[in-house]
Amino acid sequence: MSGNEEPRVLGFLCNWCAYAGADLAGVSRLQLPANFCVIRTMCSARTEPLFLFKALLGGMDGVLVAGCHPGDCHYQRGNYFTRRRLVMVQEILKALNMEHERVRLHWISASECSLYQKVLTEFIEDLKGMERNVARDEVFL
Amino acid sequence: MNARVGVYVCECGNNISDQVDIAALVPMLEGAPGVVKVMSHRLLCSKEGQEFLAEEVRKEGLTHLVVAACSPRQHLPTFMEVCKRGGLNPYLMQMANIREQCAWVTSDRHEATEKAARMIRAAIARVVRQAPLPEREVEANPDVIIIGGGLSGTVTASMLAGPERRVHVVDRNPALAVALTSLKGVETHGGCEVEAVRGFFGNFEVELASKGSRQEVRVGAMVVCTGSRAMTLQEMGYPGSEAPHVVVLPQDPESLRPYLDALPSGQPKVMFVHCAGRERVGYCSGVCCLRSFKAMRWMAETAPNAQLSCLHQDICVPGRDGEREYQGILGIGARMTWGRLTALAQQGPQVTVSFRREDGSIGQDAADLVILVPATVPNHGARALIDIIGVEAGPAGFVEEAHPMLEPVSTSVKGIYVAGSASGPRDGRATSLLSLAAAAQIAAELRPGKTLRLEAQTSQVCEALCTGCRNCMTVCTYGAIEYDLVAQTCRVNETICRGCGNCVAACPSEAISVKGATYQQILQEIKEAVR
Amino acid sequence: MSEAPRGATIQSEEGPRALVPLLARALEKGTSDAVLLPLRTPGQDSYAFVLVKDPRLLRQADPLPPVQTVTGGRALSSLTRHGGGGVRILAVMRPCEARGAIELSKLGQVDLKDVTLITMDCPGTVPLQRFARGDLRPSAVGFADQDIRPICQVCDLSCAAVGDLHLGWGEGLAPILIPMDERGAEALLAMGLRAEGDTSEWRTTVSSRSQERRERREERLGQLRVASSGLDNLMVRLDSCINCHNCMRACPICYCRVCAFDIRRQERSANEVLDLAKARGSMRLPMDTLMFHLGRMNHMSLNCVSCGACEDACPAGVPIAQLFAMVSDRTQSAFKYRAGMDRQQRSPLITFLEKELEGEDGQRC
Amino acid sequence: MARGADIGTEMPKALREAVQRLMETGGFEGTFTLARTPGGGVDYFLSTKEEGAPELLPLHPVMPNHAGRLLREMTLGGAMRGKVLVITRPCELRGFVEIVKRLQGCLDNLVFLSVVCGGVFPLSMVSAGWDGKRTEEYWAYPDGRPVQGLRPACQGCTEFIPYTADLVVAPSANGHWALTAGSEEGGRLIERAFPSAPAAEMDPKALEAMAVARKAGREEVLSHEADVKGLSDLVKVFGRCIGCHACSKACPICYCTLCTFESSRMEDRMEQSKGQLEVKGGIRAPAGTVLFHIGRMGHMAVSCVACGCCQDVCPVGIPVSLLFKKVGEAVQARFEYVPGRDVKEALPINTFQPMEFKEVGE
Amino acid sequence: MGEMFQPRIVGFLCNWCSYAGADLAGANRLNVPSSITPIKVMCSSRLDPTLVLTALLRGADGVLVAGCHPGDCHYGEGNYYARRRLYLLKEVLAALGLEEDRLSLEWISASEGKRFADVASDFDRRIRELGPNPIRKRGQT
Repeated sequence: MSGNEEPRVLGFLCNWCAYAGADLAGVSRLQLPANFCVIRTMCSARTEPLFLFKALLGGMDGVLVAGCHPGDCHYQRGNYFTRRRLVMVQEILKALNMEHERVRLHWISASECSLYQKVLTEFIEDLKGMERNVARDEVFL
Repeated sequence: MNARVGVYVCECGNNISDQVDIAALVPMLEGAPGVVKVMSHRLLCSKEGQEFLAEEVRKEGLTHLVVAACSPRQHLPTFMEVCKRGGLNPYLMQMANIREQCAWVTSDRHEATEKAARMIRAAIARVVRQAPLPEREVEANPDVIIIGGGLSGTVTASMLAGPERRVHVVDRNPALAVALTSLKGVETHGGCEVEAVRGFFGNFEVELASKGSRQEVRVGAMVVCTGSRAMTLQEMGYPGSEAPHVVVLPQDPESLRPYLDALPSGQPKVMFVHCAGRERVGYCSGVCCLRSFKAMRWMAETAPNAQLSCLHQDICVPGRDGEREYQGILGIGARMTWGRLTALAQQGPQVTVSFRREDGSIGQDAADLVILVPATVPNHGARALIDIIGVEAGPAGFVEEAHPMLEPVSTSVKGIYVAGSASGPRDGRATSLLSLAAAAQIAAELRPGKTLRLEAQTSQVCEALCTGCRNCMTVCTYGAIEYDLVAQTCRVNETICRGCGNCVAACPSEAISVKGATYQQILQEIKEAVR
Repeated sequence: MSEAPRGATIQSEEGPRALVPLLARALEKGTSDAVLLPLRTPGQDSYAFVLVKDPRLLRQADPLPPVQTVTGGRALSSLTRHGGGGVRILAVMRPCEARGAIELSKLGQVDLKDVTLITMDCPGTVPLQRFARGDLRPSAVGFADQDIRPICQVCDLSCAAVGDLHLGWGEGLAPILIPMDERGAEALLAMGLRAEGDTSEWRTTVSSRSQERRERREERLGQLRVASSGLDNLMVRLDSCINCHNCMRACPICYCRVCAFDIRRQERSANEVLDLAKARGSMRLPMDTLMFHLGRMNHMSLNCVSCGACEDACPAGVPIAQLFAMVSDRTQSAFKYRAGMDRQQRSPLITFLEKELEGEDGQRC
Repeated sequence: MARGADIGTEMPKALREAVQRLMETGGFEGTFTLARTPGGGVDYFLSTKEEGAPELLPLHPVMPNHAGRLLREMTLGGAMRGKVLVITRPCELRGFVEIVKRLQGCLDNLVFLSVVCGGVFPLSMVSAGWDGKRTEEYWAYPDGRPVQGLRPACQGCTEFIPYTADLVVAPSANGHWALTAGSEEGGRLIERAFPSAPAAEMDPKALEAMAVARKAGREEVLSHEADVKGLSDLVKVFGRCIGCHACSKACPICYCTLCTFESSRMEDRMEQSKGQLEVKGGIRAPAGTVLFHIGRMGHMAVSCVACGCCQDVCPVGIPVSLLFKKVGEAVQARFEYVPGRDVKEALPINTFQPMEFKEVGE
Repeated sequence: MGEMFQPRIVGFLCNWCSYAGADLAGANRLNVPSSITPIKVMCSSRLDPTLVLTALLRGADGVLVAGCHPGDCHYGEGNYYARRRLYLLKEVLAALGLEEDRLSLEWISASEGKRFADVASDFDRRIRELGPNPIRKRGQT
């Protein structure tokens, strides 16, 4: 990123695992990047591919989708579908040379607050190494 | 669930079977999609027939029913009841009118049979696309608000007020008649005006405002009793009408006494001019001739030496007593002249009256006192009130009845009634009659403790398709469609909707449809009709 | 304005481009929040409407591009369909586009409350498909261009001053900005101009241009009427139609979310089609081509502004804009309505008179 | 595979005659095929009788509508009552099978005749006037030389052999064409229609030559217009999009009644747009052009059969089909999925394996 | 035409006036051509032009729309809108030379049984003169 601008990241966290993990990070007073905005979904499977495209084209520098580990889904098998959808989204972005690294999927359980912190910090570090998302200034979207 | 349609063809004694070949008809209908049984019956509307049909619905496990018989305008309610007894939603029944619109109007037996088959197939195709509809009811507030505390307001209020029904009477005038204020169950709001009305039949919220204060009244129905008034001299606009010896006939002839006292002695000339303002308003008020004759009679008694004359156009004295009054006036020697008032002029002590005769020539006469018999016009403030409550008004500004003969005290808005001369010039008798009628209709339609039955086949909006263009709102007579500012789509208030379907045709997006007459249903009928 | 309007003459050789610095000035002055006008797209091969706040973007602006892509009415609708939100917009577009916007505002799809419409004399545009293929890349279109679309060649309202502010220009005519109402006058003032110039020269030019076009319209549409009258001829005219309904999608007036005729494409079951095919020997698929076009004429011919977007969008080369022009000229005159010309007049189908549509040519209804 | 029948060298006449024979002997109630319109164009017809029927042009090299789309619209409400011979190209058949998987159509009673496909010409070429010579060139026996002027999607199409057709018209040996069977039903039909025709099979050499040419063609078409390098390139490519969404309406896969990109949830309120206007200094109107195209990829890339209809109807000539082809291929390869290959194969986004894509998410 | 032409006419009748009028025609045993199949609609304003058009394009030889007389509409003013809508449809058909005479709008009150029978017979005769709807024979619609 140019200058000292902080990347802006949007997170879709599933209620039962990742969101609980994020809460636990708070309870544990773990320090987290400020420029991170969370949307709580009941299941990671609620995250439509369209949301990800919309966030990217809306100028978000990164989008994180986080849900329960495979096999642990509160709704039994939602996250398997999430995984396939994310694979698809990344393939689309790759095929268009569109910085697929901006979209990430991670499995974070309710107890993994330090993993949550790590994932987030690393993601933001990686994004700092990238250019600012050009969609933010693009008039003709 | 797969449809199981039963088709029952009524022979209607011989009414249908004489012209339609039932034996040929039944096989033509078998095998239509969803049809599990086709059967004919001698007379389905008979007690026995109804029981048979209800039993068939149960026994055959029918999901839809087609009754091919007479006009639905005659027996739809009958067969809807039969459905209920058979445990079927009554809207899942369709009637094919093969009597009035087929058997009775087609001379060729073969053609009649074919047509009957088409009509029944159309009914089948239509009914299988019908969803069950709930019989909808809404809690209704039995209270009534009456706007106007004159004769009609008083009559209506006294008829309606009771232990189970509170009646509010609003009047601009702060002092209301004792006849009203002393009535039990009546709450009067003198010096108040209606500011706003929300809601619908059974549940209106009426906002009242008086000087500096506001209050809200909740009622189930409203009655417009704003009455009428005499046209003023200024409104009539006759040249020279400001002359001191020109006066408008007052409600009570006694008020004329000061003028009589001022008449010169001898044989003063008093002239009654009928139809004053008639051209301006564009209608005959119908009640003024009689009122004028009564005033003339009073005058003949009070000032016997006065020479009475009458400038008139048509004499309009309908009813039992009118002719007698008219003859009475002729009897006391009043001079009758045909003419249309054109101008007045004070000339010395007398007033010159110019008028146009039937042949177009101008005539003149002079009198010591000219009494103009005025046209009747809507009361002050009626126009504003009409706009606030949203009822239709006629060109003259009177409240328009829903139907002049069938619904003389209803308005275009369900639950708002009109009584007395708010809907046109009336005499006292008609005023009372209409007021009684309004009270009776409300008593029947808004019974305390009863809920209101609502139209089941109403319109509904598909929000995903609605673009918010509001064509539907514009064409709706009843204001049954609201625009949701947040969702930016239209929504039907099903309590008000009466199911005509005008909105459906106005919507290009097919975002609105009317239950029971959807595009698909009508299309199916078309397909059968052109088969 | 009852007396002849006055205008502000602009000393410029550039025609409509002379508007650009004026718009920038109005933006900088702050009397407007944004300008809506066509900009050259990043690929440099087309134009798109952009709502501009930053005056630097105006460098790519072309108020009167040689081709019509999205119509101005649709662009304005996409912005203000749910309300203008108090953003004061100067919207620059052709007269037909502005008329589309006015029609859309009557249909609740455009909010003109805070919009100042700026229109200009339009010489017409070239066919979109030829332009997109690169066959035709005129830098500018002139009033005598022979390559303009057939529908533009018969446009008698190409100089209709339906905007709040109108730019008159043309061969041998210095650009002149004419305020048509209060709002236009304010905008003119914000541009630092005064309406002091005489407009009679412009009016004479426009009136003769329009007269010429009107005559041509009568003539050409008359020929089309002869050539496409009756079921057989009409079907030949529509023969290449593939039922893609793209004419409807490009139309600025067709504002439904889902076209009724798209919903109905699935109306006929396989067996129904088979039965029809058996009865008639064969059935062309998809069906209901005529239903679609006639139905659409019923839905929007009264509001049709003859912008030609439909014909531009047709992949099959159907002269659909001309057919619509032919029909809507008749239907609109039957209701004494001309789409987009009078902002106060209500759309004919949502109002009525108690006595009307009788007599004259017998009992039509 | 069951036997095939030699139908000679004279295409497309031989094909027309073969169809005629099949109709006479196959017990069909009708044929779904391209035919001559009264105005001289070409479009799909459901034809039942010979007399009064239009001139049948089976597999004429244009695609005015995607047959899969037409079949979907027809059979959405249930199966065809009688047996119908459907003559379509492989991508049309695959598109229909793909949409049947989404329960938008019904395969019952439809017998498919398809072809080892030489591609089709763009629609614009048809409206510009058809020249008989082109037909001749088109049906020349395939020897690996590409036909000029085909749809770009066809030039690079490597899925030119139908998967599930009952009957397949294919190059046989020595310049002859064959009608081969792709199913038992197809075999029976051939036996009945051509009891005495010499047996014939597909020519593997011709197929190989076609495959080589198509692969080269694919490299060629994808390397120009579809070679986008990120968002800025996409903005350039889609810059001239007029938002008519014709591509999605022509697409055999896009089956939604109300496209989400046309629904109110996609419409920005001015209150929200204001912020964007501040940041960027300007916003396109209507906005969402790129989102529409990428979003649509997200909806149907797994099922894209690269038929090229989208590009054909695009009034501004955006290489939509090439971009979708590129993206579709990438997504489908990742899931090892070929859309329309087999109606029993589940849609990749409606199924999963617990132990797959382990690298994602960890 | 090989056999005698038997027209198919769709009669859209408004529930309150014209349908009742048609009932009255029945009660009075008047003769109404059997070619007319009545379809009851609550109000003539339910008919949007495209619905009427559908009937014509699906092969109806004639479409008769009948509603209450102006001013008598049960719903206030529905028939005024119906009049405008059908007028528009006629104009469209006429502009394209498409036999607008196959469409007729009539006002028939509940008491006009005789008038219903007359109107129906007259319309039937006019349609017979016009002959069958040519759309019925076409292999394309």
